[in-house]
Amino acid sequence: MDLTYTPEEEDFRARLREWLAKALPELPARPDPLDWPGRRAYDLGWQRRLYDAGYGSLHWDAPPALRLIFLEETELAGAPYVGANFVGLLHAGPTIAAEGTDEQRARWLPPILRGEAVWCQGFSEPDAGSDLAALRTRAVRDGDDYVITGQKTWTSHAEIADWCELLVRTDPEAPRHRGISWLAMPMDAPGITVRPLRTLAGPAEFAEVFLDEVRVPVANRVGAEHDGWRVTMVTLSFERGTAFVGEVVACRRTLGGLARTARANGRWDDPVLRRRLGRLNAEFTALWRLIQWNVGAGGEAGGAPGAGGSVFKLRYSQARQELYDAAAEVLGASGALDADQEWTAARLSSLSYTIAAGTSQIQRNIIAERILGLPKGR
Amino acid sequence: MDLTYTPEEEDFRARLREWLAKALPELPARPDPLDWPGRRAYDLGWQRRLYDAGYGSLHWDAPPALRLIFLEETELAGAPYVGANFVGLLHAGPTIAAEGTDEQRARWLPPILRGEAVWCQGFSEPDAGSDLAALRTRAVRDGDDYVITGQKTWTSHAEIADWCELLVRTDPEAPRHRGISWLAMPMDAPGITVRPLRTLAGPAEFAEVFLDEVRVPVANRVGAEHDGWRVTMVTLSFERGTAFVGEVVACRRTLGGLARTARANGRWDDPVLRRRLGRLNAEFTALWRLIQWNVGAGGEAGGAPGAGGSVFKLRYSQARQELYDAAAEVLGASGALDADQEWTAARLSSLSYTIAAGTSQIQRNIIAERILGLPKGR
Amino acid sequence: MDLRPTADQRALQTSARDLLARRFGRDRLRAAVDDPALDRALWRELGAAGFFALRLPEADGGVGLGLPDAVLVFEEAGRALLPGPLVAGHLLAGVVPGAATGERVVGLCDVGTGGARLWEHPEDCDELIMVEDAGPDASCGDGPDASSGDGPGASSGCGPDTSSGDGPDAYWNAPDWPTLAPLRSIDPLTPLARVVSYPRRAPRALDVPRLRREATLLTAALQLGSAARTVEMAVEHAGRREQFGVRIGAFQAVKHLCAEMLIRVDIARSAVYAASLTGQSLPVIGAKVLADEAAVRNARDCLQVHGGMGFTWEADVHLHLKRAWLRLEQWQSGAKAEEALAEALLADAAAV
Amino acid sequence: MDLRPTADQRALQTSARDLLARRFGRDRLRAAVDDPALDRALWRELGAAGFFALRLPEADGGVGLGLPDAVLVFEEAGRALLPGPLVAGHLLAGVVPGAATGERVVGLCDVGTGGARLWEHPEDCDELIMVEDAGPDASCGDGPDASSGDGPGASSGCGPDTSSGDGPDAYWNAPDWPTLAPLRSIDPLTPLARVVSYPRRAPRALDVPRLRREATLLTAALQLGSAARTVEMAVEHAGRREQFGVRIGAFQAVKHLCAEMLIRVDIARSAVYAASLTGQSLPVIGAKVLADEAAVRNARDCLQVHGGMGFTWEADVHLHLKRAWLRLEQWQSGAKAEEALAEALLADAAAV
Repeated sequence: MDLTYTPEEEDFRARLREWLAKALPELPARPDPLDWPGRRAYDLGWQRRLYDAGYGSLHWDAPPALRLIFLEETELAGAPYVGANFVGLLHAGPTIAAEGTDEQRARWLPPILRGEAVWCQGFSEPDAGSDLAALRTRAVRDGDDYVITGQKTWTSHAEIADWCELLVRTDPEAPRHRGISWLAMPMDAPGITVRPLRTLAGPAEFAEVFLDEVRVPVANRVGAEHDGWRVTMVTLSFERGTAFVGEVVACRRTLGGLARTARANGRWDDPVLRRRLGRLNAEFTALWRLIQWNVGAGGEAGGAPGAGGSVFKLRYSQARQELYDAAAEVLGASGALDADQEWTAARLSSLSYTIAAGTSQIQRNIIAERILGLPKGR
Repeated sequence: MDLTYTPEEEDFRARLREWLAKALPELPARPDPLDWPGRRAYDLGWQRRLYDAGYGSLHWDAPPALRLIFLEETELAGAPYVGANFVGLLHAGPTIAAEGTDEQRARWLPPILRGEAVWCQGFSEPDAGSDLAALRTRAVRDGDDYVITGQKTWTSHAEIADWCELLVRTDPEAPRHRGISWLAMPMDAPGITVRPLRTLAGPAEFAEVFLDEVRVPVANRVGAEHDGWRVTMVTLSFERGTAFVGEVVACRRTLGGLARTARANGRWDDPVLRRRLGRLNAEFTALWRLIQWNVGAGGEAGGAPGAGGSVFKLRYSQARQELYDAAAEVLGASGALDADQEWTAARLSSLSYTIAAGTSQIQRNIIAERILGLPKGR
Repeated sequence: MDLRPTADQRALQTSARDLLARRFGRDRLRAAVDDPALDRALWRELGAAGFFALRLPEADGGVGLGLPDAVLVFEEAGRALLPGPLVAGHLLAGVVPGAATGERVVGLCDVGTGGARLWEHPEDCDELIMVEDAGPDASCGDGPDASSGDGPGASSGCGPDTSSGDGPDAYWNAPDWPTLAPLRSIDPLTPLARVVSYPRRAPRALDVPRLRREATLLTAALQLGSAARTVEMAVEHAGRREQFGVRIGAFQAVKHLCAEMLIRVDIARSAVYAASLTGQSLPVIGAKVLADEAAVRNARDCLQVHGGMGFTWEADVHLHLKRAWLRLEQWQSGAKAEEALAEALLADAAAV
Repeated sequence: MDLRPTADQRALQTSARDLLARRFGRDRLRAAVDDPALDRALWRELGAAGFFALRLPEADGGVGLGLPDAVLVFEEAGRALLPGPLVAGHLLAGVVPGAATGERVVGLCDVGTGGARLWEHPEDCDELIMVEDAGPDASCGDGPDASSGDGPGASSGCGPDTSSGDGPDAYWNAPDWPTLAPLRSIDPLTPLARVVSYPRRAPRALDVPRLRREATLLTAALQLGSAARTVEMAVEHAGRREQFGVRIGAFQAVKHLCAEMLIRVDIARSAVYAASLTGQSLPVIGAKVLADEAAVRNARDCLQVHGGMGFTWEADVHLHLKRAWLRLEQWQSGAKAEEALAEALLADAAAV
């Protein structure tokens, strides 16, 4: 057990902090959330700056402690979120790095790291949500291409993506998990239609992607044909692991903001609310420690967080909803019912946390069966 | 919708209240909980008084409104609990009344109502708890007798019972639910061994009953041979229905006691505790109304409460545990940790409520499948 | 003694459900999401159907029914997510001319201690009634003398109360009198404004405690209807949606969520119906607490059962959740309600 | 930066587990349930194994390890349900002669504001240390001058504090000095007495805030061990017990209960281990809150998974629940803990 950092790590932190203090004021104004081209330019521009300063690949191939420091410091400094680079840096990139050929790595990774390419995720389908392996988007081999027809949903940043990490069914006869392949699909290929998907939290962040005989070269397949399920599991374990580090830091900052707002507006006089905030303090402190634990454990296991990520994800998604429920209490009626209030908007978004990237019900199955070894069942 | 009582019902209440005011002071002192013969005599004696006053059968064959008034008034007056008469008056009795022959009713019901016979329940087995239909106690036909071998558990009052309502497997070849029969077994038959079963709440209230070639006449079977499962369902629906009326009244009284104790010892100054008690007030008031609803509905359906009893039982067992958790808060450390405190002992007993008579998990299945019509599954 | 609705009451409830299904079905609901301006024709139709005049004496053109009947009708409005100042219209039907028939749309705003000061559908109301607490320091109006002429008062906040303390607790306002703070309502079906101040120029003699009690009960009935509807939606979805080769309703995790939803509805319904019969303050407060919990938690569980689909704007789940959050803030709720229920335990030493 | 125990620490934990399995296995546990008098031989053996002297300097005959190591050992004691004033023995090993070796059994009782004033194993303790809050009105002893001679003070309750406010916050007591109120402990393994009053005759200079902080942390470690053990018990039972023709662990309802239990353990463990590294007050308080929750709720869920069997005296589930309830009342917990954690949010404006 050790919470201290090595001198090298502390040095890394100091230099990063210094760089952030210089780099952040030079950033252009943040674009409007509805300005897609603006967001693309902004997010890629930030990644380019990180790359030029030597921080471009911290998200996936740095030693765990450095990655943690990077995520902590960028969040503390109020640096831009990973934004449109999310899938490239945290899903597709690490997957290609782990499973791709040398050619594939050389082709796709540098543009991601240099802030030149946006990736999106084409996994979920209308009838394949929790049951991802039920996906039906078909890829039929035709010479050196796959010809792909189907529909994907919950694809974020599809409007501005260059590439899509796409799961397709290449063998409809095989058992569900054995006939799937993982492809990199260029988003400018003919036959792709993107339609924004509006959520209960308001403006479209996600899209549906319709695929009508889209041709993707066989060379764009990562991993063996029909072996996409295994490749996918690599990606998903990243999603459930360290993807939330910055968010936990942000939640702890929000919690402090709630306390100060409550004291300013008088709600602090309510001990029920106060004690609730105190408990959330314990909760988010522990979640932060659990992330550190997972990062340490992941480092040993080779970088990919395991089922322990499900433990974190379950508790965190619950805690995040409780945080914004508490925010509604702090704000009182006129704030909690005002959709323009930042915390109220965040409360709406938080509702997706127990659903997206594996519902809480699915996560509990994973924990019970894979960690606790309980018998499989319904 | 109507919460008023008819003049006849109000008259019944007034006469009952008057009678209770006279009868209760004449009662002997309550026996020690460990004095089994004393408890038998006390409980049967009270039933005899009720019988002589014309209240002996209020528990099962009165109109619902009168039954409700009876249970409410006896509890309010601090009358003895149904105690050792529980199975006779609320399980076996109603079952025999509904399913027995004229001879059987004439033989077994009057002694129950007159306070002359104690019944116990022989349903659960070590390997048949939630899955009652898995019971293995065998009954083999031998002339006019069944010869019974097996083991029952969670049998309350077995030490002092005259009769046991016993579920046995009469056809081991048939599907699980089709080979069971319902018997009335005299507890003095040779081959019966009763062993007290100690619970986490302390002294033995329950027993294990070992059956070694016990002979029970075929004439003691209620309902057709192999049809015991259906007969049992009649009994269980009673258990989940009105059996808790008196307890809810008692819980509401306890809640008032908690509030007054908290004010006396200063815990009332804690708004967290106060609001918790306030919420429990809403909860138990609503549970009381739900019982009234169920009684009304049961009256129309012919006296046997339906799956609605599961709704009540689930919420009530939860609320009862919350009530005694709140009691621990009111008492503070030295009370909550003192096993001699009445509320602390009740807190321990309350732990069985989400398990006994069908766990909460089983009740949720019943509600989901039988009321909501969701597909059967695991 | 039977808490269940009578045959007549069931018929009343069915006719309300039929009217709403006919006049405010899913297409109308989704159209209202895009344009929440009140449908005045529907409002008049509700008036004609007796929605507002339900409890007025027949001699005055009312239907002559009671609070239990009103609760059943409001439960249906909650099920259908019917928007608009329904509680105001019903409670002020005998007070404000034109309200009973639905000709005029009237708003009702609680500005007493802890009142949310929120005004539903401010653009659609022809007039507005403010209710305050009695006694000094309890209200935040401009005071009867704070403004003159026919414009709204100019005060921008809560000054010391200059009233005598036993004056009226309700004030009539023209829609342009109060000073408002903008608010983008979380519920797309219910535009809101926050009342910052208002003139106390036109006092009205109203039984404010009774008004509050009945508003609380009717709001609880709306919550109950929403809670009941979200169980149905969850069960329908769980019985249809397949994942892992079976309908998801076959999974215990889904099944048990649905079972808990039903329990919340049954508990809330017992409390709401019983409170409508006694009309007493404490049962009403308890019913609101339980109905609030049922509406909010059922909407969330319904969302969880729906998975990603439930998170879309196109699904109706979020409309139930947002409305439930809104109603949670209206009339008696939260800390004040629980404190009142706790206090009653002390007062109630003798009874059970 | 790695929160996981090192190889050395894992070895330490394993050896503690082995010692407890050998010397306090299930037979001994159940024997102690029937007769909870402390096993002095075992106590000395714990002393010899370094249980109490773990953090004393090697020069003083200690093991020279730190708080993180102590936490790992106490986690094992919690798993095994080992009874006795373990926290007292460990924290007073450098203060009370004979405590480090286990020769003498010493009790520790918190009589400060909100302290539970409960004394574990009063019949078995050779001496007792009382800790109070500093400052006026904070303590409930008889005062240094309230008694004379060698008998216990005669005061029967809390009088005004006559101390100067900067005097010592700890007092030594012989086992027969305090006035006790009887209490039949809910935990059959842990006899209790409530300290009504005691003489302040033998002041001791102790760092009371630190003592409290470490006692809170070690108690949290005990809770953590119990919580981890009840998950194992639930999983073992669910993987063995058959109902409806399958092992009950195949049912989602059971599976998800067990998953939530594990989550509570992992969260509590992260908090407890991290707090042992920083040793700071707030992380310690937070760790206790989470470990309390894990121990109590896991024991209850374990009972639910066990069904009727879990409700029997013969099953060990209730022993975990009762001990968890007991530890919940010891040292920092509940309202005071949550208030401190809330207050820290305000103080902590700059940091995250």
